[in-house]
Amino acid sequence: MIVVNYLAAAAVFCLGLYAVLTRRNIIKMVMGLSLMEASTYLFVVSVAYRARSTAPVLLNPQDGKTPAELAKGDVADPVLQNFCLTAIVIGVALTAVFLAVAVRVAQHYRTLDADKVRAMRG
Amino acid sequence: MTYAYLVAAVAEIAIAAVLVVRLALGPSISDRIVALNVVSTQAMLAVLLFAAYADRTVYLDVALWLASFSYLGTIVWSRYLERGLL
Amino acid sequence: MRLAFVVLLLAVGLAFSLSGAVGVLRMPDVYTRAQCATKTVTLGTLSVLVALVVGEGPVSNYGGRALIVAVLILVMSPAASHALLRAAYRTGVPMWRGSVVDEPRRMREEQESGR
Amino acid sequence: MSAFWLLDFVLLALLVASAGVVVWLRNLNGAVMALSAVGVLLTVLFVALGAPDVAHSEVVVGAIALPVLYLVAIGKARTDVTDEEDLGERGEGRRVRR
Repeated sequence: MIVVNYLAAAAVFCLGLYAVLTRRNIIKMVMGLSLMEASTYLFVVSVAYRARSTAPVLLNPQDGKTPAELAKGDVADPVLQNFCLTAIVIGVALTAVFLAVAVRVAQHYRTLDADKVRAMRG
Repeated sequence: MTYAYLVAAVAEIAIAAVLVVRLALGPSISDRIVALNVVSTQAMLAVLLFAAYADRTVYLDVALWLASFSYLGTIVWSRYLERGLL
Repeated sequence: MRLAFVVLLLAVGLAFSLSGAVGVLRMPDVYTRAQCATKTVTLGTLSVLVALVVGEGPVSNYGGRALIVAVLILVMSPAASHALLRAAYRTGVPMWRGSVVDEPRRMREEQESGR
Repeated sequence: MSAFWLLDFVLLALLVASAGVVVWLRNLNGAVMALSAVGVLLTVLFVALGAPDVAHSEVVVGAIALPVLYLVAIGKARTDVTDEEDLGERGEGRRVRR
């Protein structure tokens, strides 16, 4: 059943790649890159999930419960979730850098069209 | 009772599918912001119901953040519409 | 007995949410859409939150958090909707053809004709 | 197939649909709104897959911070790009001068 998550992640990745390859607007290309990042997060968290597992946060259980009762047998893989957390933080910085480059292109060439920018470059 | 919560969460997300249509074909940006606001509210309800189903209190904070940030985002975007963000 | 109450409240909330979503999809302009989104979805949300309070008890973690979210929605939702619609009116989003009342325009025209 | 997988599948279908809307829309502001919807749906999906901490950062980053970054970039580019066709804003209700 978790295979469907992998397929959906692949579909979102392909949509982002399509946007990057075919759109002419530079900000739309950056949106495609954001979609590819989002598909990566989905894939990593789906790999971390095991069947009927719960969150790997077992500290401070509520009254009358032990950590083993909270886990109910299995927890998801915390290492991959931490990878995903780091990837989200790096991804927003990466998007900010790309958007800064796009704004500089718009200020310098007075257009956001990638083809026109290439033509003006010569 | 917990299974009823899960079914209700599925139904809330299925209602959000109607709003994604309005998000896709809304003629002006205000329509899209309205639809996005309702999608956030439905997602918050789904998180709350899923937390009650899974019997984990850790999930509840996500619902609180989602609710407060969705309305904050609406106010920010209306300010962007009215005066420009900078 | 409590299960019956919870299921009833969940069903009412889902029905109101569905009607609000259909209204957002089918209404003719942005102002009526936002009216559907604010009133109907707020009522649906509150029904579901009351169902959580009834089902889990008001002093449990879930019920308490549901009460916090309910207060937040009751305070923030009209404010956000008002700000959004004022911005939409000022940026010139058109009204539906059949709408009959446009108070700011009427007041502006009265001011201009009186001067 | 339990109801949990039903929740998972509905969320995945909405996620792919919202991503398609991001690619399909020509209007840049509308595409930003669809990107925010992708962030919100991804948050619910992370909660369902048992990763509440990742969902915390995703709701802040994907639903608020990233659209605000995009809107600032579009607003700054709008002052320089005179061709409105370029920003995909031909059918929009433009700002009323008063």
